[in-house]
Amino acid sequence: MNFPVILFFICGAIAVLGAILLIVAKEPIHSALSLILVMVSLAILYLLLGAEFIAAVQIIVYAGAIMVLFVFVIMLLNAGVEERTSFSKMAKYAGMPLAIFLLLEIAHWVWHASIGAKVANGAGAAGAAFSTRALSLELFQQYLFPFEATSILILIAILGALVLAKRSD
Amino acid sequence: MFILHHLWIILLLPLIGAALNGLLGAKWPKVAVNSIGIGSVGLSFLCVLELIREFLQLGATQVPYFERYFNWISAGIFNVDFALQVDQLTIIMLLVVTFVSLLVHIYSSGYMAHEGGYARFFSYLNLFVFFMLTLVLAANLVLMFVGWEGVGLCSYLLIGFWFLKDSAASAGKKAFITTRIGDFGFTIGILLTFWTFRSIDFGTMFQQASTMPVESAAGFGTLTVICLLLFAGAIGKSAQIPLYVWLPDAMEGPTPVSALIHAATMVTAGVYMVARMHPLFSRAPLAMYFVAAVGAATAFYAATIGVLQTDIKKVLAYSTVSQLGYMFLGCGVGAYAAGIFHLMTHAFFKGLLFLAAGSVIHAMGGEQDMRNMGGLRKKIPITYWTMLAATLAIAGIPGFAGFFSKDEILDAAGGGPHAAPVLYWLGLVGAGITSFYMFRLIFLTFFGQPRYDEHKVHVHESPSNMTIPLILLAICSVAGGWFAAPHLVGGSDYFEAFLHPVFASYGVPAAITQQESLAGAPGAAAGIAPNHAMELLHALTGLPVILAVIGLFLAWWFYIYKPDAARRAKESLRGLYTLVYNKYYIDEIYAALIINPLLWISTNVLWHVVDEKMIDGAVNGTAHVARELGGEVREIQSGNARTYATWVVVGAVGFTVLLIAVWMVR
Amino acid sequence: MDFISNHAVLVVSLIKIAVLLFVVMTALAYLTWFERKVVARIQSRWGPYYVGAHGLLQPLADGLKFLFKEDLTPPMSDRFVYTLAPFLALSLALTALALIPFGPPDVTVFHQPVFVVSNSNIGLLFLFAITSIGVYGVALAGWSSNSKYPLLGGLRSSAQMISYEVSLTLSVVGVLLLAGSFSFNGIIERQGGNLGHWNVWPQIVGFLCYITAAVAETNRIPFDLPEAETELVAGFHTEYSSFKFAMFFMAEYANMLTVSCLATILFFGGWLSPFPASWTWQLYLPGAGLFALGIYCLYDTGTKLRGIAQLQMAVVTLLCLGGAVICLIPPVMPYVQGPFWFTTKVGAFIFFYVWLRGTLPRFRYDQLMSFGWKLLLPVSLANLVLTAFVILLVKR
Amino acid sequence: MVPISYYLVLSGILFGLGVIAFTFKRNIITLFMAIELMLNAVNLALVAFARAWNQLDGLVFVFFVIVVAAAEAAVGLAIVITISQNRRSLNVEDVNLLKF
Repeated sequence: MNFPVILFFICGAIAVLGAILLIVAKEPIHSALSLILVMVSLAILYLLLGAEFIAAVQIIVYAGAIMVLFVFVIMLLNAGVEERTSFSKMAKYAGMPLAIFLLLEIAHWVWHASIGAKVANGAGAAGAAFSTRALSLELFQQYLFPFEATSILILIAILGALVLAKRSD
Repeated sequence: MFILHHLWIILLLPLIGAALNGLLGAKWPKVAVNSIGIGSVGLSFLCVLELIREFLQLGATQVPYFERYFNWISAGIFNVDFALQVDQLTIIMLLVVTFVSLLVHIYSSGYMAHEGGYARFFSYLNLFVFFMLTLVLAANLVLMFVGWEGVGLCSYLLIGFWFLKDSAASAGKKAFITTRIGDFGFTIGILLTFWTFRSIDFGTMFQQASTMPVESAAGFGTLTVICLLLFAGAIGKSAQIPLYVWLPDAMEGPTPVSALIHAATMVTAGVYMVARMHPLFSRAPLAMYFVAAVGAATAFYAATIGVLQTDIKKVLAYSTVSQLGYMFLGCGVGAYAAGIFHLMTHAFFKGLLFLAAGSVIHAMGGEQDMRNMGGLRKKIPITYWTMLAATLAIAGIPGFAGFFSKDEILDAAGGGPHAAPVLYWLGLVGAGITSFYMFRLIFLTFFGQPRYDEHKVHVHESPSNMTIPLILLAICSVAGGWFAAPHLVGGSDYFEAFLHPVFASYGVPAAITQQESLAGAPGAAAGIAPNHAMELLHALTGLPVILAVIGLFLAWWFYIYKPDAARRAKESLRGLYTLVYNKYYIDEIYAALIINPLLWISTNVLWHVVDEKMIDGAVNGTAHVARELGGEVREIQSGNARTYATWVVVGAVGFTVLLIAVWMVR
Repeated sequence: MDFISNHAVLVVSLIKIAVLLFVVMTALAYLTWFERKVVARIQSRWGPYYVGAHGLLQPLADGLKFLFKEDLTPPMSDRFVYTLAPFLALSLALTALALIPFGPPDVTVFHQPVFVVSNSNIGLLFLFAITSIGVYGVALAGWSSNSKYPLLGGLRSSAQMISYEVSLTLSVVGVLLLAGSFSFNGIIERQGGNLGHWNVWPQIVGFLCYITAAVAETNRIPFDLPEAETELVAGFHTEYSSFKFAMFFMAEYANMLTVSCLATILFFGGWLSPFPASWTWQLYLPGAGLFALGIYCLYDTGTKLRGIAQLQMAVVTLLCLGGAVICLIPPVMPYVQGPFWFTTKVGAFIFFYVWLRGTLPRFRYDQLMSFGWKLLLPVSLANLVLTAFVILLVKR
Repeated sequence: MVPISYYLVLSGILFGLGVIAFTFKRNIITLFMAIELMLNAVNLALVAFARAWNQLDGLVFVFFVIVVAAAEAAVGLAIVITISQNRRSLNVEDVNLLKF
C-alpha cells in the first residue's frame, strides 16, 4: 500500500463521488461543479499514469474551457432546479435498472478482461512519464491528417455555434 | 488526296446545315435558309466530285480505301469503330445521293416557297442527306445500321411534315412502324453476323466469308439465315412484298421528299445493302433465289396496282415499288452491277418523274387526281417534255437510261447463272405493264381535253429553280444509261467494268464469276463478250422493247383513241377491276389479321390487365404495405429524447452481453 | 532525522509551503498599501498615513476589520456555492504561486530546490491549468449570490476571462517555441547571459499581447468591468462581506502577483541578473539596495516623524540595515541574488499595474470583447506563426 | 504501482454512472454533462491502455476526444440556448415536437 495506490484510491473515490453527486444534484450548477470535481481528480490520475500533458490539457480544456462554458450557459439561462417529470415510461421504468446493469456488466467485463489480467500486476504501469515532445511528434507526424481534420471540425463547430446564436436573437 | 483522307467532311457538311437550319433557321430569312441548306449539300456534292478524282488515282490494292476515326463502342470483343470506307460501289452511291439531293434541294426552294416550317423542312432534308451518306460510307454493319435508322427517322419526319394533317401523321407512323418490322430482322441479322464472324467490319467479315463454301440451295445454312434476316430489313426499307404498304401512303409527304427519299435514295438503301453484302449472298443460293423471287413478284404485283391508280403520285409510288422489285431481281440473280445500274438510272428518272409530278401538282394548284387533269401539254411544256423523257426511260424505250439497266437485269434473270424463267417472265410482263401505266399517266395528264375548271385553276409553268432540276435530271435519264451502250454491240459495259472489282473481289466461287461473264459482265477483263453471249443477249433484248411498245400502244388505245374502251373494259372485268383498284385489299387484310388483334391484345390484356392490375397493383401494394408498417412503427418515435436514450442503453447492454458471452465461450 | 531524509519530499514541501504562504500573505497585505500609496501619489494625495508610520500598519488594521465584520449571506442564495466561491478563488490563486521559482534551482536542501515549492517540468502548463480554473471563483460567486449585479458581473467576468485566456496562452507559446520546454527553469536558463538574451526582445509582440491579456485576466483597470463600480456596484462580490470579501480581494492581488511573476519569468529572465556574470560587483547590489533603503528610513525617522511613528520607523530602519548586513555576508551573498532580481522585476510589474490603474479609464464592454477577439487574438496568432517560421529558418 | 485494471474498472464505473445520469436526468444541460462524463471515463481507459502498452497512441486518441468534446459542447450549448429561448424550458421532455 504505497503512496500512488493511496492517491489512486483517494482520487478514484472523489471521482466516483463526483459522478454520483452529478446524478443526485438537483441544481444544474451543482452537477457542473461535481463534474469539474471528477475531471480534476481524473487529471490527477492522468498524472499518476505519467500523462502530464494530457492532465494539463484535461484541466485547461475540459475544466477550464468546456465546463466554464457550461457554467456560463447555466448562468445565462439561469437554470434552476430541474423538474423531475417522467413522461417517458420507458425511461422511468427501464432506464435506471438497465443502466445499473450495464455498469455492473462493464465493471465485471473489464475486471476479467484479458487486458486487465495481462497488466493486473502493473507490469505495464511502470515506466517514466510520457514526454510531451514525443507526444507532439506522434501527433504532428503520424496523426497529422486527423489533426488537421479536427481543426476543420473545430472551425465548423464555431460556424455552427455562430449560426445558431445569430438565429436565436 | 485531301477529301479522301478527310472523308468525314462529306458527312459533316449536311449535318452542320441541318443543325444550323434546325436550331436557328426558324428566325432567318428564306435566303439564308436556302443558302445553308442548298450550300451544304452542294459543297458535299463538290467534295464527292473531288473524291472521285482522287479515288481514280488509287491503286487497285488500295481499294476499298478505309479510314478509321475513333472507337465508338467497345464491349469485350465487340468493337465498333467509327470507320468509313470508299470503293467503286460507294462512289456510285455517293454520286447519285449527293447529285439528286442537290437537285431536290434546289427544287424544294421553289416548291416549298409558300409553305410554313421552311427551315425545318430544309434541316430535315440535310439531316437525311447526312444519314444517307453515313449509310453509304459506313465501313461496318453497325454504323451502316445507324445511317439506316437515321434515314428512316428522316423519312418519318418528312412524311409527317404537315403533321397537323391526320393522314400525314398516320402515314408517317405507318412508314416508321412497318419499316421497323423489317429492321427487327436486320438487327438480328447483325447480331447473327457478329456471332458468326466475330466482327462486323465489312473487310473482316468478307475475308472470312470468302473462305466459306457455297451453301446448298436446299437447306438453311448460317449465311443463308443471315442473308434472309438482312434481306428482311431490305424488304421493309425498300418496300417489297409484304411490307410495301407504307410507301404509297408516304406520298402524303411533300413531293420533293417523295422524289428524294421515296424514289431516288432511301428506298434503294435495301438494294445497296444487298449489293454490299454480296459476298454473303453469293454463298447463299436460297437467299439469292428468295431475293429474286420477292423482287420479281413485287415488280409485277406493284405494276398491276399502278395500272388503276388515279392519284398521280400514287401511280409513281407503286411504280417505284415495282422498279425496286426489278433491282432486287437483278441482285437476286447475281447481277449486282445491273441492280446498282438500275438503281442509278431509276434514281434519275423516278426522281425526275416525281419532281415533274410535283411541278404538275404545283401548276394545278394542289390537284393530284389525274382524272381532273388533261391537256396540260401546251401549258407546261418543260414539265411535259422532261416527264415524257423520264417516262420513255422507265418504260425501257431503247436508247433511254431505263432500257439499258432494266434489260441487263432481265438478261441476268433470263440467262444468268441463277436464271429463273418464271421470274424472268414476271419481270418481262411487269415491264410491259410499267410502260402501260406510265403512258396512261402521261396521256391522262398532258393529252386530251382539260377536265378541270379552267376559270378556277390557272395553270402556270413552275419557276426556274424548279424547272432547271427537271431539265438536268431529264438529261441524266436520257443519257444515264449510255455507259452500257457499247455492250449492245459487244463492247464492254463500262459501268459493270467500273463496279467489277467490288463484285469480283472476295473470291466469289468460280462457277458464278464464269457464268456472270455469260450474263454479260465481261468487264472482268474489260474484254469483248463471247459471241454466243451476244446473240443470246440480242434475242433477249427484243422482248422487253416489244412489250414496252405494246404497253404504249394499249395506253394510247384506251386513253386517246377510244376513251370509252377503258370504261367497257372496266364493265367486263368488274371483279378483277375492283380487286386491283382496291390494291388487292392488302391494307384491309393486314388490318384484319395483324393490326386489330394486336390492338385488341394491347388494350384488353396488356393495358387493362397487365399494366393496370399487375404492375400498378404491385406498386400501389408496396406503397400501401409501407404506409401501414410505417403507421405502426412510427409510434416508437415518441419524440421524447429520454426514451431514445433508454433504447440506446438497451442496445449497449445487449452488445455488452454479447461480448461477454463470446469472451466466455472462448 | 531519518524520517525527514526518508520523506524529504513531503517534509521540505510542507515547510516551503508554510513559508511561502506567510510571505505571500504579508506581501499581499502590503501590496494593498503599496497600491494605495502610489495611486495617492498619482492623484497627488497622501494616501494612508495615520495608522503607523506612513500607514504601514494600515493593512494590519484592514485585516482585523475584515475579520471582525459581520459575515452576511444573502437569503435565497445558494449557500454552498456562495461559500465555495471565495475559497476556490483564493486557494487557486495561491496554488498558482506554488509553481513559481523565486530563485535558481541549484540551491537545495535534502536535494530539494529551495526557491520553488513544486518544480514540475511542465510547470507552465500547470500554471495555466490553475489560472484557467480561477474563473470559477468569480463566476460562481456571481451566480450563487442570486442577485442582479453579481450575476451580471459574474457573466461578464467569465466571458472576459474565457476570451482573454485564449490570447494569453497563445502569446506565451512563442516563448515556449524559443525555449523548447514547459519548465520554468528551462525557460529562464535559456535567457542566461545578460539582458540582451531576454525573451522580451524577440517576443516583443508576444509580450505586449501577454501583458494586455494578463491585465484583462486579472480584471484590473482598464479591464475591470466585472467589478465596475459605476455600473455594477462591485460586480461579482457585491453581496460578499467581511472575510469572504477579503479572500476575493487577496485572490485578485495574488493573481496580479502570479501574472507578474509569469511575465518576469517568461520575458525578463526570471531570477537572472541583467548583467553578465563577469561583473562581480553586482553581487553587492542586494545589500546595497537594502542599505540605501535603510539610510532613507533613518533620515525619515530622524527628521519627519515624531512619537510612536518614529519608533515604528526606527524598527523598519533596523530591519533594512540588518537585512543589508546579512545580504553582504559573503557565504549568503550568492543565495540572495536570485530572489533579489526576481522581486525587483516583479515589483516593477506591480508598479506598472498600479500605474495603469492610476492612469487609464475603463473600457466599454463591447469594446473589450471586440478588442480581445478581433485584435489581440489575431495578433498573438500571427506572432506565433511568425516565430515558428523564424525558428525553422534559423534551424535550417 | 497501481495495476492498470484498477484504472479500467474505475473508468467502467464512471462510464456506467454517466449512462445512469444520461437516462436519469431531465435537464438538457445536465444530459450534456453526462455525455462529457462518459467521454472522460473513456479517456481514462485510453490513457490507462497507453500506459499499459507504453504507446503514445492512446494519448493521441484522448487528445482528439477532448477536441471533439469541445466542438460538441460549443454547438450543443448553442442549441441548448436556442431551445430554451424557443421552448422556455430546459426539460428535455418538453422538447418533444419531433415525433410522429
